[in-house]
Amino acid sequence: MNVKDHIAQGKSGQTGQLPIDELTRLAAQVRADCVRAVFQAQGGHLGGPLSCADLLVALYFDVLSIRPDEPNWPERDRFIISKGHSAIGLYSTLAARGYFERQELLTFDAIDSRLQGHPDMTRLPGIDMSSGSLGQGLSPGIGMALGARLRGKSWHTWVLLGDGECQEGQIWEAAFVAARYKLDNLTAILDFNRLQQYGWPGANGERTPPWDPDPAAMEARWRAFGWHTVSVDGHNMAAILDAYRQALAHRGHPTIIVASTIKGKGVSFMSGAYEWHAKVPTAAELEQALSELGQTQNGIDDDAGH
Amino acid sequence: MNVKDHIAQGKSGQTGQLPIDELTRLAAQVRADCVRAVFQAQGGHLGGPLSCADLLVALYFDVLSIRPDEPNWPERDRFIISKGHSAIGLYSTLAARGYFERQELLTFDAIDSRLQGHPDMTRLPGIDMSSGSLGQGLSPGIGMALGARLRGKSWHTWVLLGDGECQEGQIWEAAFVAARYKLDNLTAILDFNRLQQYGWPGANGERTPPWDPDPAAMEARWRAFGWHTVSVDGHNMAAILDAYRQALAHRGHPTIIVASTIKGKGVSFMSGAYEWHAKVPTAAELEQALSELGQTQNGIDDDAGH
Amino acid sequence: MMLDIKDAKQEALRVVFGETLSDLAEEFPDILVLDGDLANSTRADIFAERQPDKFLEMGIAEQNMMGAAAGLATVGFIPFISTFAAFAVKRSADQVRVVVAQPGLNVKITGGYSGLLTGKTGKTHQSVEDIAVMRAMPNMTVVVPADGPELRQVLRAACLHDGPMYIRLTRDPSPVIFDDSYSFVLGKAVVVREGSDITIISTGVQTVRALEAALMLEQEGIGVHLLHVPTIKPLDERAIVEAAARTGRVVTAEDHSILGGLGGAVAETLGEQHPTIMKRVGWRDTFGESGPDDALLEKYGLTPHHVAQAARELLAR
Amino acid sequence: MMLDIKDAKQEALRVVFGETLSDLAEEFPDILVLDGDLANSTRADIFAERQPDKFLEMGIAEQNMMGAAAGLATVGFIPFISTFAAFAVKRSADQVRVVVAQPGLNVKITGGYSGLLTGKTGKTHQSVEDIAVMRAMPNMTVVVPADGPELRQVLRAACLHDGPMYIRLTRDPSPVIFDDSYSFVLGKAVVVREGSDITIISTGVQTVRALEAALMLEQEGIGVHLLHVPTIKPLDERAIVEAAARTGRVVTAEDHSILGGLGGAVAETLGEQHPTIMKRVGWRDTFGESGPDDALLEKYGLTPHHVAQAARELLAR
Ligand SMILES: Cc1ncc(C[n+]2csc(CCOP(=O)(O)OP(=O)(O)O)c2C)c(N)n1
Ligand SMILES: Cc1ncc(C[n+]2csc(CCOP(=O)(O)OP(=O)(O)O)c2C)c(N)n1
Ligand SMILES: [Mg+2]
Ligand SMILES: [Mg+2]
Repeated sequence: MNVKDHIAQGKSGQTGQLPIDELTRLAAQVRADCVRAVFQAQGGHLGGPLSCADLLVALYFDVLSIRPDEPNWPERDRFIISKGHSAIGLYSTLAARGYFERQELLTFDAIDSRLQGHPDMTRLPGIDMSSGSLGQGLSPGIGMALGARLRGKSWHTWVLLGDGECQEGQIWEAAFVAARYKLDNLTAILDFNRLQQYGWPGANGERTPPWDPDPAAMEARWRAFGWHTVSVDGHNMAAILDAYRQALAHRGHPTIIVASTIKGKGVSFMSGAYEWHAKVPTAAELEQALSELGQTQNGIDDDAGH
Repeated sequence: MNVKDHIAQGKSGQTGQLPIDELTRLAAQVRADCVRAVFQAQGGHLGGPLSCADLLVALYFDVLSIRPDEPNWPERDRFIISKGHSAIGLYSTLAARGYFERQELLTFDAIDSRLQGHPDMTRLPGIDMSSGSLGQGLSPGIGMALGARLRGKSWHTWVLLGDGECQEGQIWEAAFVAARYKLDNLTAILDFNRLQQYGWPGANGERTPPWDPDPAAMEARWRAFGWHTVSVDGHNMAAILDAYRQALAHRGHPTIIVASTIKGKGVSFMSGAYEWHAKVPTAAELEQALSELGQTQNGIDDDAGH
Repeated sequence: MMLDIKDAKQEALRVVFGETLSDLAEEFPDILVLDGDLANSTRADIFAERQPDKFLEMGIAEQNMMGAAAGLATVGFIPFISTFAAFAVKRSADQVRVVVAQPGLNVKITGGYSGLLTGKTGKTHQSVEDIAVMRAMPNMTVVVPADGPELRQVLRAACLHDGPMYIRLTRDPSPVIFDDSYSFVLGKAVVVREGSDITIISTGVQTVRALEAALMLEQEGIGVHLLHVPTIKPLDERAIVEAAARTGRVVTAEDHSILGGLGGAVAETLGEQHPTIMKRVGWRDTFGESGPDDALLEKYGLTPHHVAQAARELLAR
Repeated sequence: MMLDIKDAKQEALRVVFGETLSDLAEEFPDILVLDGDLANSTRADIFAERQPDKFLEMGIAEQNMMGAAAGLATVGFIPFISTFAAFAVKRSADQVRVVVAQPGLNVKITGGYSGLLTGKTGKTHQSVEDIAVMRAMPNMTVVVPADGPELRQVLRAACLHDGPMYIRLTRDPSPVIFDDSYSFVLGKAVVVREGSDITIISTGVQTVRALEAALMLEQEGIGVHLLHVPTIKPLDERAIVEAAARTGRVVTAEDHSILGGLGGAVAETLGEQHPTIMKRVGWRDTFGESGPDDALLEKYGLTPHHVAQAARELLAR
């Protein structure tokens, strides 16, 4: 069964279990679309979107109960991309999942576009919360999760956080309150790529990670705030799916999945390079990126690949 | 040697080691002055000031290197009362320490007074930072501690926090940054009294502590953010002094002293009662409070007690 | 429409807030109250007692509280944020901007203890510039009721209006000036008194003091046209122009900075539509302090006498 | 005083900021720069490279950054906060209020990427109301320079002035309009062009567009009196009244909401001192979006043509 059939079948909920290699292929397509869209827009972020592509694809193709053709379906699972600068990663995933045509990705950042530089829920159906100012996404997630409980509903709320973003105090306000309400219908996914934008200069001007790079230290922090924690390799599709299922199964606490990732993952010269946080590739760089991502053509073509 | 001699002797720095029972007596006087001033003003907070009286007296009479007659002495240790609603506790301590006459405490909350409802550094010399909006005090402490390092100075910076206040995200922003700069010339004192203002209603309408009441859980939280931690009984004068010395001795991390306290400590009917967070005693309550605090007279008299 | 101001009944807006919202929760089951650990000050505790299942304690964490309210609004609730105006507006300004105003979500922000009279707490708790901040925010509706009866209608209107709204409340009891016949309409200003010598345009509880000033001036033979503007945004520009045209002289009165608040809104409107000489009465671009109400009103220039004096000075020009 | 605007040299204020502050740190050794993880956008990275010991990374935590700056100011440093205007003003509004403005501490807040042109980032990054917020804050000095040469002088003035200051910066290169003879004085407005038909009062980079509008209008035979107001607070009220009196018609122009900013300040001043018909050009109380600079300026009504058109409409009244 190809992706389109899976998606058709999964209309009212999940796609059904796509094979892992199909998810991996989709993640490569999402990464490629990010690079294409940023090149077309001559603006936007790349490091962060590439970092979280596997996490997004796994979530949207295997876990979320959603209806791409009815984006505002009231019973849907909610997703908030708190690290809003990775919008193009989300848009590319939504397009792959059938929310809109992939061609529309080429309107990214253009005036009047539905695909704003940072996600705007008033413009694009499928965006559950606007973001772009860091640190703000977990709190609306609390509202959605509390709302489900108050209404006796079963939707689950997912929030994607950046590690740099976790320096924002509001994250810890939300961490405390979510745990105090024991919101086990709320899961945070941490894109733990150990880079931010400009970063913390080390003694020799190199970039040092904002936090202790050990995921155990990050887990300890969230556990101290009352969360259940799971660590995972954020580029291992099977492991990601397993972590998501653990989060859904856990009762009594909100869960955070500390996903160790590489910023700029999938493109050699962007990987681990803080300069690629927000940088537009040249035509040559675009070509190399797409070839590294196994893409057969430079443009976005809906029929390519599947 | 009585307190005044001690103070005279300690002009350019610490008071010298006052006997513990003298410190305890001073703490009772500070508590009594808080109650008197709030009664006189017919307004203000009591639970929080009473909770931290021992912590303040120990700090001002035994640890801080300060000059009450030269409050802006550039080399002085710094103190920030981040839980600014406990201003009257600080004012009463400053008066006891010789910054100004105790009689002035009766101008608390009056118009044009130097003793504002929340500490105002533009009005009263001896206040190193204005406060009153919770969660803000640790950050200026970082500035003062970084400033000492940049200037090669040896002053130490102390910040008093409330436990309710630690729900403010800014505290955790500051916790992270202070640890990242390894500010071992910065110490936080947490008045861990397990109550805030209105509080978190429990199932039967009772107040439940904002955080896990176990000091070890609070220590774990700060340790996860990179701090050295010390737990102490916040009403045991000798133990407090010991904790302060530990903080001063520790190298490589900022220290937080988690001081377990009782809100409203020293007055039976205020102790542990959230309603006394900010409440004005009746004349009869004033009398009872003063008698419980071992005060021989109702008014403030500079010669009373020493 | 107006009861006599002498011997008027007194009501504290905070109490009216707590009681009215508790009643409204029966009619509008989606109402929720989110408290920033100040319920026994803002009197959201009345709601907590009467509607415990709809009361959400959010602790001392205003940023998160605002975001949580936004999330609740997306799933159909009508969340009312309750904290002090100073913290509601300033501590969560970016959250109001990004997750409330920009997406236009149905969050009601109530700012208690606004203005000068905050029970001696002093400058950190006095919101001198909250109207200016909220007015400058696109998509935000800003309402500043004058008394209990008006507030009751404002809260109902808030439930019926779908979108972000800031409602400015006060701590201390103040005279009731509107009787049963009064009808609050969102976006409409109301002529409280007609007169032809000078126009006073006021908002919030300062309208009560403006009314007292009008009574004083009338005793001196000066006819006062008093326009009360409960909705600062969207502004009833036509009513303001008409009121100004009536007398050709305008005094504005508010318990707020003279910069960017009602005085600013009136100046902008008249400057573009009907230039008129005016004088702003309010905080003179300064922070406040602790003190008893009377002493504060006197020192910061907000008494009825100050409003009347501004009118006299304008008439003498 | 003025170079010709055609073929004018272009400078990005952010680059001038990074370079000038690096130079000034030699003369004023107490200067520090605190960065909110945006140094390679705000170009504080130039300072980080040239003055590494005076550059303090503060991470993505604007509230703490503001408080840390306040603490540094108490021990004699001149801390410059560097982040985007949207975050500097909104994310740390309560901190600015309580530990900077209220105690009057010597903290300089630079707001990068202000206004409409933020490199396609969209509404979360566009600060449409920062001037209104900062102007309403007691004790705050607010400066909005027009070009590189003016900014250089503003930064020096900031070091000499003891007290809180907000300095509004921009991202993209813009024409240099002031030459070497220009002298910036804190609190003073400057007549850029004399004329007797209509007055344009502008601030920031919008003054460049106002100047282009003036040149257009002059080609139509309309004499423009152009007043540039770099210091929004304290406001040069006398210069504003004089400029208004010169022609009896005022257009204000700013890359900011028409509510509470320069337009608001001018309206308040004229309303009290010299009522004059006016028209405000700026964001029409709306949030922005992503897009290329030209398209944004056109859509949001900020081009020289829009300024000129407002002048024509006012003249036709
Ligand atoms: C409140 C706020 N401050 C600053 C920024 C600017 N900014 C955008 S992305 C970024 C770095 C984010 O780092 P991280 O969260 O680790 O994201 P990732 O590494 O996944 O890109 C910064 C500082 C912002 N968008 N919002
Ligand atoms: C930003 C902010 N939010 C709310 C308040 C109102 N407030 C004053 S004291 C207080 C409770 C503080 O609790 P805690 O920090 O535990 O202090 P303590 O128990 O020592 O009195 C609250 C909510 C405030 N002053 N500042
Ligand atoms: Mg990162
Ligand atoms: Mg407490």
